Amino acid sequence: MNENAQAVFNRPQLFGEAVTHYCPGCAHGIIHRMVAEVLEELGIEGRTVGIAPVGCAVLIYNYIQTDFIEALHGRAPAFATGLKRVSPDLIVFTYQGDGDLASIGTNEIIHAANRGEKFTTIFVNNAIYGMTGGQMAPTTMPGQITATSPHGRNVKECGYPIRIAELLSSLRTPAYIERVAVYNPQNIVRAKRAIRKAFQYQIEGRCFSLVEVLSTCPTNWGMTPQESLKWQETTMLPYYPLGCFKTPEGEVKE
Amino acid sequence: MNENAQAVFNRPQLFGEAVTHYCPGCAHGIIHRMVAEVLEELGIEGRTVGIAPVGCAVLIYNYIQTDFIEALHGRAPAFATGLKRVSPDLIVFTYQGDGDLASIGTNEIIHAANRGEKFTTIFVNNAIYGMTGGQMAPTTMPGQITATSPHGRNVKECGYPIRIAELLSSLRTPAYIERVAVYNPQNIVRAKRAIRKAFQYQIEGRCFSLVEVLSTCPTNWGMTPQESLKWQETTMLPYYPLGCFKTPEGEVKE
Amino acid sequence: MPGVIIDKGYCKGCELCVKSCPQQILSMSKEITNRGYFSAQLHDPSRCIGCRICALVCPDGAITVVSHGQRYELYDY
Amino acid sequence: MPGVIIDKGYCKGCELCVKSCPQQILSMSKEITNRGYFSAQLHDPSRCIGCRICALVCPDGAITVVSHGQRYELYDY
Amino acid sequence: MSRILMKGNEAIAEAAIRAGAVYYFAYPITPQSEVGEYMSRRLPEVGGVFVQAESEVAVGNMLMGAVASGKRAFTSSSSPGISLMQEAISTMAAARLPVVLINIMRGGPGIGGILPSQADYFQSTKGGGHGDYRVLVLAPSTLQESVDLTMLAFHLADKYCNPTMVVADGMIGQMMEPVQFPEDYKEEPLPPKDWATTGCRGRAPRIIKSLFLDPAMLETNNVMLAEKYKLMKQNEVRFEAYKINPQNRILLVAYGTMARICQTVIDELAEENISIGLLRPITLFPFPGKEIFAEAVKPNIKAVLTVEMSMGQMVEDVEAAVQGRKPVEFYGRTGGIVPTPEEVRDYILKILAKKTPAVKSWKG
Amino acid sequence: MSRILMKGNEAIAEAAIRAGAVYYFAYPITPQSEVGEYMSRRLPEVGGVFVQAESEVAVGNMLMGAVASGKRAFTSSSSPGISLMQEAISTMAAARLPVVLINIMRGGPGIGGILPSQADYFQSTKGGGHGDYRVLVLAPSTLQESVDLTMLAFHLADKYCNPTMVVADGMIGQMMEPVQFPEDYKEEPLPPKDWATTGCRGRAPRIIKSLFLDPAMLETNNVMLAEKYKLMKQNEVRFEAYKINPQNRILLVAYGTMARICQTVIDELAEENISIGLLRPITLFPFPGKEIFAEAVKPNIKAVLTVEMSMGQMVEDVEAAVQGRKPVEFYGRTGGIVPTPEEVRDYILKILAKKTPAVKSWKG
Amino acid sequence: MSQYEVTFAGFGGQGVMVAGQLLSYSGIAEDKNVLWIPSYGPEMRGGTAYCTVVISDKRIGSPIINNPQAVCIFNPPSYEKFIPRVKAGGVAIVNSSLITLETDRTDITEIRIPANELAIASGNAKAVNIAMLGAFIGASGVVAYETVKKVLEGKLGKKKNVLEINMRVLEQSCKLAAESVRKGKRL
Amino acid sequence: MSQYEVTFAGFGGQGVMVAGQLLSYSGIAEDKNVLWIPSYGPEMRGGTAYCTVVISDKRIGSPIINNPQAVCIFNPPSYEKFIPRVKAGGVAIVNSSLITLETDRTDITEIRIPANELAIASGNAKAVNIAMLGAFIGASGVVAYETVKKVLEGKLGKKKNVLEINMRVLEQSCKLAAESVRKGKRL
Ligand SMILES: Cc1ncc(C[n+]2csc(CCOP(=O)(O)OP(=O)(O)O)c2C)c(N)n1
Ligand SMILES: Cc1ncc(C[n+]2csc(CCOP(=O)(O)OP(=O)(O)O)c2C)c(N)n1
Ligand code: SF4
Ligand code: SF4
Ligand code: SF4
Ligand code: SF4
Ligand code: SF4
Ligand code: SF4
Ligand SMILES: [Mg+2]
Ligand SMILES: [Mg+2]
Repeated sequence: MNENAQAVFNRPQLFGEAVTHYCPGCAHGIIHRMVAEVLEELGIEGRTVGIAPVGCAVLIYNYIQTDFIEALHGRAPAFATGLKRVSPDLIVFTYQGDGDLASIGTNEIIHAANRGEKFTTIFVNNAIYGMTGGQMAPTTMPGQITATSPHGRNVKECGYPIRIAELLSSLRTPAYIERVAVYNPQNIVRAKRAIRKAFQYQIEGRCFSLVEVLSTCPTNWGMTPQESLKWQETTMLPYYPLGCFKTPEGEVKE
Repeated sequence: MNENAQAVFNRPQLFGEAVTHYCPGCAHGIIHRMVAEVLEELGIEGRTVGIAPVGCAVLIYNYIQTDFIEALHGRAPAFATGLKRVSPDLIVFTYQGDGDLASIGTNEIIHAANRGEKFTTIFVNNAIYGMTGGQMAPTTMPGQITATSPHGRNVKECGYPIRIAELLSSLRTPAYIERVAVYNPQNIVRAKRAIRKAFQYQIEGRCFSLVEVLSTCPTNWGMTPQESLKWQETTMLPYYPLGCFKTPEGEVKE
Repeated sequence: MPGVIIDKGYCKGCELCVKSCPQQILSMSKEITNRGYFSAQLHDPSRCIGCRICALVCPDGAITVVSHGQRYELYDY
Repeated sequence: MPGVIIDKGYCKGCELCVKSCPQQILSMSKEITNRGYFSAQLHDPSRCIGCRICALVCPDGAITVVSHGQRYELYDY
Repeated sequence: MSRILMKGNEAIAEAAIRAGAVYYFAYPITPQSEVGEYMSRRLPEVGGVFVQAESEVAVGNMLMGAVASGKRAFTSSSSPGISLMQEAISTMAAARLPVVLINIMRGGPGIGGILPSQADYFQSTKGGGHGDYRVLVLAPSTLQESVDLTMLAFHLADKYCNPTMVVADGMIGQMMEPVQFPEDYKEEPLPPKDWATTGCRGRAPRIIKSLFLDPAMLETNNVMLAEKYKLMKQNEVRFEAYKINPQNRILLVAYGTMARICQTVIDELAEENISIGLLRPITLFPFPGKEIFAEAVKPNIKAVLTVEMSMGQMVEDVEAAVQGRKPVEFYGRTGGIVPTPEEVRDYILKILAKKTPAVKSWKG
Repeated sequence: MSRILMKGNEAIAEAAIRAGAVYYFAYPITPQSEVGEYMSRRLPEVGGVFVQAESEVAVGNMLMGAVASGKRAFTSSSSPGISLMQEAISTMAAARLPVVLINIMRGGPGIGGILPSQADYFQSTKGGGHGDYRVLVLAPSTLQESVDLTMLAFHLADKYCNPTMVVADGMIGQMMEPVQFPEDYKEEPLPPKDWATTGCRGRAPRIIKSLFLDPAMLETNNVMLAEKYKLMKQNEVRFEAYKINPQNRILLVAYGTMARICQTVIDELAEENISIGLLRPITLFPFPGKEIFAEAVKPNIKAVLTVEMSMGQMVEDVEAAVQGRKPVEFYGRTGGIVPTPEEVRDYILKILAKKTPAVKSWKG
Repeated sequence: MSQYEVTFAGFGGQGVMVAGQLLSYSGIAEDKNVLWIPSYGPEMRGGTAYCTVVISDKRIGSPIINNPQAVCIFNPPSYEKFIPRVKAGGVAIVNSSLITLETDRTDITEIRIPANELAIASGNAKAVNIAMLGAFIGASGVVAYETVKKVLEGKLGKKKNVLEINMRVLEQSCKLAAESVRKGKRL
Repeated sequence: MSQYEVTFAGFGGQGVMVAGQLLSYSGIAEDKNVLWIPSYGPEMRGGTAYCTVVISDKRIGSPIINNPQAVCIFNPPSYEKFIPRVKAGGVAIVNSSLITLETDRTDITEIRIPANELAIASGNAKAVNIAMLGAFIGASGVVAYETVKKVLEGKLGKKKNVLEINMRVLEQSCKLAAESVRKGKRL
């Protein structure tokens, strides 16, 4: 670096040195970075405990340098509930995939949200089971070909994809819930703002907060990273509209 | 009975002789009767298999004279899915309490509804765990005193009651979902109509159908049967609005 | 004339029928059934209009409504 | 003048930076990294406007954007 | 120290609080729902937290989150509920999380019934979950012991960083006896919880996990766990010898409520000059196999009789312990039916009346 | 009959279809996800149904609903997934539902790893769920046997109206061998499914349940189950004796992939004139304990060596079987590490080199 | 007495469980070993409820008491169920307000107390269980009358009104029972 | 030969697994016992992949093959990992297009085949694995060249074009390897 050069964008310090195990172009990496940046910017990394999912992000603790607990598949919200209830001064967040959160763990996330547990969930929706090799998820798009829907998801047999942000927002308990995407820089910037907001609500002890991030799985989608982002925009977006679905303020006004 | 007298209201034939084990005035009895009447009226009792819950209604098979399978706590929708998928000509219904369906079994009901499993659920919401002696349920009203909320349900700690009809209706997959009550004869009549409709949708192979019936638990509410019906009307109704939340027709139009 | 038959074997004395009869012709008897409940009884049969409300609300299928001839239908059940 | 530094140790050659640079000054090098990937490279440093888009989209934190003096901020990240 | 009349479920709940476990996560189930009901009244008074979870699956996982930051937390449930926690229990063992679980056993299998049972012996001692792991299992037979062992459970869980279970039949949960709580409860010093996830300010991040993708690491974890179980076997075997002496003609082995019934039988038979001894396992894992062997081989012992409220589970461990040196007999009832003193007595007399039974060549 | 090269997971899937089990309910998990992937291609061709469930908990319960109407249905999963089914498995046993489960075991406990393991022996044979019940457990060691035992599993499940499990380590799921499917598959006649809930037109309603509030009824159910397990012990013990003869100096006991490795060792040592025999349990429950005892007591046998991909689970059953008559040794590796022929060979030679080891007075 | 067992049995709602607990507290107050065992099971709602109390100088073994020395029977169904179970030579306190049934057994002492009437007369119809308890201690002397009084005071001290009524019922029934025993009625 | 073991190792995407499967099919076609074992484990994505094939006249025992008689090495990392494992007297087929590494071992036969070049020259850059397979059978003779041809025909019969190219590559590399063995190169 040139002498009086100034870094205007750095790999966040909170990232260790490790190269991630993610496939090239997988958006998990982008989302990890945003979480790390937010924790750093808010200065809460020293009192944060993350809950890792079972899914491709299971090794997140190798990348974000905070305390971590590895949850069982789908149960991160239960872990977070236990931890946050006994240690309310900690900042607790879960990072969950769509198989994890929207399939096996639906009960745990709904009830954590409904009890208004004061932790933050980063929900990474890539419309597939990445880690186990690309099986259909509840969030898989109609017609999408996966290892267990070789002729494309048949909505007559498997129903329509579950929209978690909408589903959780229909609960009465106050919460902050927003859906964001990462298919271009504008959206990455918006996504990070949402993540920051989610943590801020927790810092203020306000409510449960969840950010659904539309992600990608180039490997199991059988696309290049670039095509994956395009597919996210053109195929996922119409079904998974972006935006803020719920804020505690909104609820208070109600 | 007088010679040329004609019975204009009979105990349904489908009811056996057994006196139920329910507490005096418990609305489970009313709801059982309506289900039995509907099965009889539709002439489907010979090809119907009921799935009994774990809850006060666990012994429903002693009262309604059709084939029955006793499910594990919360898992009736999974049993029904298995049964209906392998024997699609059967008429399959589950009968579940609020602890069963809205707490331990939330995942199973959401995913069965979301896959559009073609069975019928009678969901009996009495805002409490009846069978185990009156603990708080996810559907317990704010401030309601139960064995595990001795000072009344505190929404700051336990969140607001879950509205299952609304929650399930927010899913995209077509379904028939209606909430009814039994606090007076008018509503009992409406409830029965909804139950009949739910089975009709199944007979036509149309969609998943669920009727949420607001019920009572005089014993654990600590009220007389009459007071219980009053409380259902005055306390539950404002929070649990009655009506049809979703029909497959509506969805088709969408 | 309509009328109701209450099967004491089923009645648990919850009083729901008593409270909802529009003619107020049902009441609780003082007799204890063999299950230990006071059962409901029809104390003024002549005024029964056969509306079936009592049977509709009975949680125990204890009530049969009979009629020969005219009766009032408040509900199409 | 702004510029970017790409850490080949992290780069997995996903090309997302290449595809999103508004100046189109990134490209894939022909060299294989020690992890077996072709890495990205900056082929026309003089035209870099320091907008940070490449770093924003990089899933592997491989890009540092530096500047001394003026640069364009397309996003307030 | 005053003696308070308490229901077993409530005594256990209070004992946990006295041991500093003021975080309780549970889901209602008969015959132990009183624990939660008691907790919902008591915990707010002591600044604790009771979360009524959405399911037992959630409970198992909430507990891991709760103890991860170093606090004492526990649950209580009954048989089917414990079955739903098996994935979590396996993981607690793998990740070394000192969770305490109370199982007030009821009749099984399946939904079964709500009456007392001891049919979860296998589940708790062999590991109902997957993989190589062990749970420390304590089995009280009186309410005072329920109090003492519950408090001990938290200590042992912390000492070994291992899930620890108190198993009692529904009878113990439901009956009342006077109990005393220690006034100045002090524990042996424990290792610092230098693994707890409390936020990493000023230190390196800590990770609590059970996934080891590198098989060598996973094996290392398993070997370390095995060492721990060996230590437990060395240090934590607990049992009671009741009227054990060289005159004993039968060695009874029974635990929990069943052991009390056996004591009554022994007392009665003693009056008829029939000498019977009872070895009552207090820890079901580690199991007092060596001690049973030592008693069983004594010359006067004609047979070892295991009595359980099950179709015969602990009896397999007794057989393994006795190693064919004496006949091992079994008497059990199930489904909520508890063998009465009369039944046990009759069975004993039947054994004594038998022509000296040969040690069977194979137990079949 | 042509030999087809297939992956173990796919061979098992096809075998189930050939046995008429065209209803498959499952949740993805490594190392058996290929079963579901295969099924999602094949079942539509044969008019079957594959429901990818929301979780393993749901799977266990869907299966009960599916087999209740008399159809053959099954699932496959791996260790943590099987742990989540324990409440359901206990209930299948209680309600006599002939469900077939395939467990392609991976390293545990907890999330563990995805490499092969045999550490779910306890869970499958002792009952990971609550209450007195048993699962019939079959353990193939080749892919052909995986096919045969999978087909047999459906037969035995129907014969005994009992949950039946095929357990194989991840290696068997992942490797390929040529397999043959019987062309005219015929089964022994089975009792009619006169308990199936198919709609009660023309007959009395049927109820499938596991709750018995009356303790006498619950006990009756347990006694009836116990009789069934006794029958299984009489009729269904299966094992393979490999090079067992009076010259054997060591009796090896191993199952699944581990047994194949032992066979290689036996062949190698035979060339050096060291005679070793292998008793390979094919049914883990019922366990061939009597047969092991009979071999172990033969005069030339110096010791019994159990080899497992675990920290030692089946070895407890072997010890119980041998009843202290010969020393029982154990060798095992875990976490996905499979003991190599060399390691097993070395361990055998070490035992043979030992000064005649006394039978320990207590195994400790 | 080294160990004494008594079963209280009646309808749910008759205060059967509480009667047993009051006796248990009294046993503790006299520094004895005590065990209270409820009927806990699939009794139908509205069915019978019962509990057994064991009071002993020694360690108490079995909690399975099939044949107690005494029973306190509040209602007819319990009469049929429990009279046959009383140990030979034992005592049965029978609520004659509700029970007209008779037994063939001649090896037990039956003491009939109009418990409902006593309670209603006292002004607290709910005191049936106190009446039965009083009769039991009057007949058995397992714990001292004074001890039970003290326990009642401790439990109800704040509700002076209720306490007084209960005390009166206790005393009356205790005396009634003691007298019957002295008179050797229906021995 | 009673049992022969060979490991194929390379990058994911080089067709390593398929090469092993083709060899397995050939073994079956010759009525032998066959076992194909994949590397299945926590390999990093983009890392190495390998499989081992066992061909035998007898029942095949252990699927744990740490020291195969032969290895077919597609890329440099695999060279480092597997060359040390070959049994003394064994054979290593090495893809010289990518591998320049050398070994100290003198107890194995190393045969270098420019597999990538052969494939590219044939018009199908993906045929690297066929080139390696051809070389292996040329060098080992474990299965007959004709058998492998038949298997390829069976698998690719419908894609005439691809089949032809593959056949050509197979033949070339088989010959190349057979020659090297005859010449005793680098023995
Ligand atoms: C109880 C249990 N069931 C199944 C699995 C296998 N499994 C691991 S990750 C995963 C799903 C991963 O998908 P997702 O949550 O969408 O995360 P992604 O990999 O796509 O980021 C599954 C099914 C497991 N580890 N545990
Ligand atoms: C796995 C499991 N957990 C808990 C229980 C105990 N249990 C039985 S019924 C019930 C809840 C009943 O409440 P609800 O479903 O609302 O039915 P209700 O009795 O109110 O009609 C519970 C928690 C059980 N049987 N199984
Ligand atoms: S499998 Fe999919 S989700 Fe997982 S790291 Fe690769 S691209 Fe990302
Ligand atoms: S406990 Fe409640 S829900 Fe159950 S039968 Fe009684 S009144 Fe009905
Ligand atoms: S039928 Fe109508 S009028 Fe007659 S008793 Fe019943 S409610 Fe009253
Ligand atoms: S409603 Fe039915 S049960 Fe209730 S009092 Fe009337 S007749 Fe009896
Ligand atoms: S900072 Fe902007 S202009 Fe410069 S290389 Fe990156 S994307 Fe291109
Ligand atoms: S975005 Fe990052 S990883 Fe991808 S090519 Fe560019 S520098 Fe490499
Ligand atoms: Mg995903
Ligand atoms: Mg309820």
